[in-house]
Amino acid sequence: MIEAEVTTDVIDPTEVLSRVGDDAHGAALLFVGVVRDHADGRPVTGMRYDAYVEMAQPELARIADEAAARLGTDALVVVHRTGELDIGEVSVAIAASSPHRAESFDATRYVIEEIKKRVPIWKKEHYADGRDGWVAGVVPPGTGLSASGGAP
Amino acid sequence: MIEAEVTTDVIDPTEVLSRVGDDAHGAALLFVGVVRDHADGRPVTGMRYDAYVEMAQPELARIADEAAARLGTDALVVVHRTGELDIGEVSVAIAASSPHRAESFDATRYVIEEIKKRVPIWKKEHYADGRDGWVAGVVPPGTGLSASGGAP
Amino acid sequence: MSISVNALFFAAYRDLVGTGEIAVELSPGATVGDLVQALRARGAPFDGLPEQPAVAVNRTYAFLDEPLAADDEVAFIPPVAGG
Amino acid sequence: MSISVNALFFAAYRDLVGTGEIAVELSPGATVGDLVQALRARGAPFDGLPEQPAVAVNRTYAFLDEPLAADDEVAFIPPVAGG
Repeated sequence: MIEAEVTTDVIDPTEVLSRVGDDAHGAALLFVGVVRDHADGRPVTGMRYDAYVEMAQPELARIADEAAARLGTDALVVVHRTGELDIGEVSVAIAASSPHRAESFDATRYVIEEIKKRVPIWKKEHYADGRDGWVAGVVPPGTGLSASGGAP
Repeated sequence: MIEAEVTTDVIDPTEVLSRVGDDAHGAALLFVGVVRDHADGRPVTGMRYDAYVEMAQPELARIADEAAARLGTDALVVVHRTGELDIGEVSVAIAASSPHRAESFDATRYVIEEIKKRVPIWKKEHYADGRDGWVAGVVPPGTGLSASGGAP
Repeated sequence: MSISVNALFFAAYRDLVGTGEIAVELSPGATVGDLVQALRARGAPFDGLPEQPAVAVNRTYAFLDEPLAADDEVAFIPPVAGG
Repeated sequence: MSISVNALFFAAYRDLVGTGEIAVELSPGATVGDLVQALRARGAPFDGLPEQPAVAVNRTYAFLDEPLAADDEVAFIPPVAGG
């Protein structure tokens, strides 16, 4: 069971974890990403997550499918939230379970790393001084000049 | 906050996770070890965990302290259960949180790997055919012939 | 004869151009790179877009030499920062 | 003059020797290895213990050449399998 969601609803990590697990599985892993109160030493009061939802949703599903196929887990759920989040609120939860622990660790880690590289989601930090700013991100692979390196 | 426990009580992973986390932490990780219904293809109906509790408890605490010191997290909780467990029951839960995700992943993984190498806990599998057997384990480091390799 | 494509802007790019979506007329056979050039040629604020932005065409990442067809959805994707 | 140490047996070793704990008299200056030899010399079931078992002395893992003192707690530790 592989599930991927982009949602504006509050994420309950326990509920996400409860969706994986199986009598044949000896390990389960839950990763929780949370809005923290600082960024590079600067106090942060909240975060806005924007997404290109129509693309973020299938991209997240693709990542989950890749993790399952490459890393050998058939129980993986990833939920990413968008909208305005307060400090301590959950932005992303990823749960996996597997017969042995390595697959769950690897699959969960793969999903969060790929999210950060490829899923069209952006965040704007709200600073304590009233300003805000987009968080510096990562240019997704498969974009820019063509693979052959020629000019467009 | 670093906590390590060996307990005969049922483990609630959500409660373990709730003990970590901090406004300055952007990541939390929860590993859950569960009794599974098979071992090397043989059906298993339950598992008994025995421990040398007076040593397992401090050894678990040492592992947690090492994870904190080496891998840079100051929020780590590990709880290991002993006694008779049914399929699907939680044998161990490890939670960590940290400003960034790498520390939580690394600390959690370190703790489960070291538990399996060093903590004096043993498990006896109950098979579907009514037999049972001790699970093959790992010889802890720092034992056997002396470090110099001489005979005792 | 020209084709019309839909350009979408997100996050910092949306803040920059002041809108999330505009239709752009291009010559048949135009590529993503041609679309970028056409937009930047409009001057401010569009000339603030990068010369080689990341884009997705119809919700799949694409290189700048990708040819466009009528009604394609071309999203300008600032560096992503999910998680 | 002799010293008495407490030998503890867990898991498979406990099943083997049929008890969790016995007191053993040893000569002063005896090592963990001497304790193992003394136990195995008792014959069955103690000769089923390994010649070089893992042990912990006073709840810390120890090599077989570790010298013992009166009232030491020497645990025979089968290969561990926690988690």
